[in-house]
Amino acid sequence: MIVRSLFFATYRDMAGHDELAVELPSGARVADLVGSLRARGGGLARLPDSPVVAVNMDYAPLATELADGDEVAFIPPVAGG
Amino acid sequence: MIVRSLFFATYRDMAGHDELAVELPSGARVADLVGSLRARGGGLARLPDSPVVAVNMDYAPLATELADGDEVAFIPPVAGG
Amino acid sequence: MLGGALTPADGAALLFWGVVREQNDGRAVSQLEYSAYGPMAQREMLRIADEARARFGTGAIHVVHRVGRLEIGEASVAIAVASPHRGEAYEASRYVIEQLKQRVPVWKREGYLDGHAEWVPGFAPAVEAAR
Amino acid sequence: MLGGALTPADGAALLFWGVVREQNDGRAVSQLEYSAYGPMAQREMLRIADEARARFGTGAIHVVHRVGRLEIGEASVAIAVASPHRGEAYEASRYVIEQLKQRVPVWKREGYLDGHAEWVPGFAPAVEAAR
Repeated sequence: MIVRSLFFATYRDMAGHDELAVELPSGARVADLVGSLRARGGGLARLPDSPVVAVNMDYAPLATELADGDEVAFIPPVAGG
Repeated sequence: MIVRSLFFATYRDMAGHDELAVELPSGARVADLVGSLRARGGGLARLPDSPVVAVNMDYAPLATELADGDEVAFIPPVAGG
Repeated sequence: MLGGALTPADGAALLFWGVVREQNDGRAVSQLEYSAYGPMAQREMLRIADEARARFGTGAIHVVHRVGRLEIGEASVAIAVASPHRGEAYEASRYVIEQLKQRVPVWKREGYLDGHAEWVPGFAPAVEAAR
Repeated sequence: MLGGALTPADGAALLFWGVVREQNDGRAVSQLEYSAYGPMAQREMLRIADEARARFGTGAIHVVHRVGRLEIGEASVAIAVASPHRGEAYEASRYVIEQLKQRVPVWKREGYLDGHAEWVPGFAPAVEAAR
């Protein structure tokens, strides 16, 4: 299956992209996606190993199981207001 | 000496006037003015014997000594906002 | 109302309006009339704004109260606070409206749907020191 | 922004603006740029407004956050609350801005007078239940 990873602010600067399509085995969880991204090396190696993520626009724990087409956003500390 | 008494809201309704010039002996205090007004009878007899007053636009206790030309406002409970 | 109040040091602005409601204590209100001891009301509102600025360290505070007849949905009072920080803006705004209700010489006459009208009971201002 | 929010049941309206300041933690700020995860930010702001309405019993609550470049003195966020009573209006407005700062996916890049720019450190949103 394929999931879309979105990067914002400092994570965007690390990743060098706004988004990345990632292929994962079915049954994969958010934690597996994080591991897969960090293993690519480059700036992505600096992603925290427990980042805050939102799956399809809901904050979700790392144990969340992913489905094909899910949108996983990596959310660095927010600073609105 | 002469002081101006001003009446508002329910006190205005009691007094039947917006204001009244009152002649008082020199050295008179607010309490004396209140007594003098109540003694006139009619609606003014229903003025409380310890009303809240402002002398020249400052809230002032009944013991405040008055001077010629002072403006004494009788302030029923306020309800702005 | 806030236009002239903000300076480059301000990070928050808060505008409060008190608005005429259709109901007060369960009675259907058709209209309101405010009257005031105008010059003293003006002075007390300035004093309250000064107190709030000193107490909470805000920037400019402007307070306006209307008099005369108001319809439902119209604002009777507006309080604008500019402040470096938001916490102080909320505290100052709240302070101003609570003090205003307790000591500014303004009175309210409510007209009800049954044609009856009466002065709304209010707060007796505290009288402190001898002058 | 408040125009459509007020109903005849409302006795208070409160409008909060967060404004770009010239200083943040003692550094002279020349400009700011906000970016957001737009669709999710929109959703979180609606959720926060719903929570505040339910928790404090207010009327309508509208929340708007700007993105892109802002100059000093411009508003970055506006929160409008209509409410039957003023106490609840203040509490709801405060709830919305505090929650917004903790969980709405918006980021701020500050530019300083020395030409340097950086992402402002913020809050890590709490992640609760598994879905």
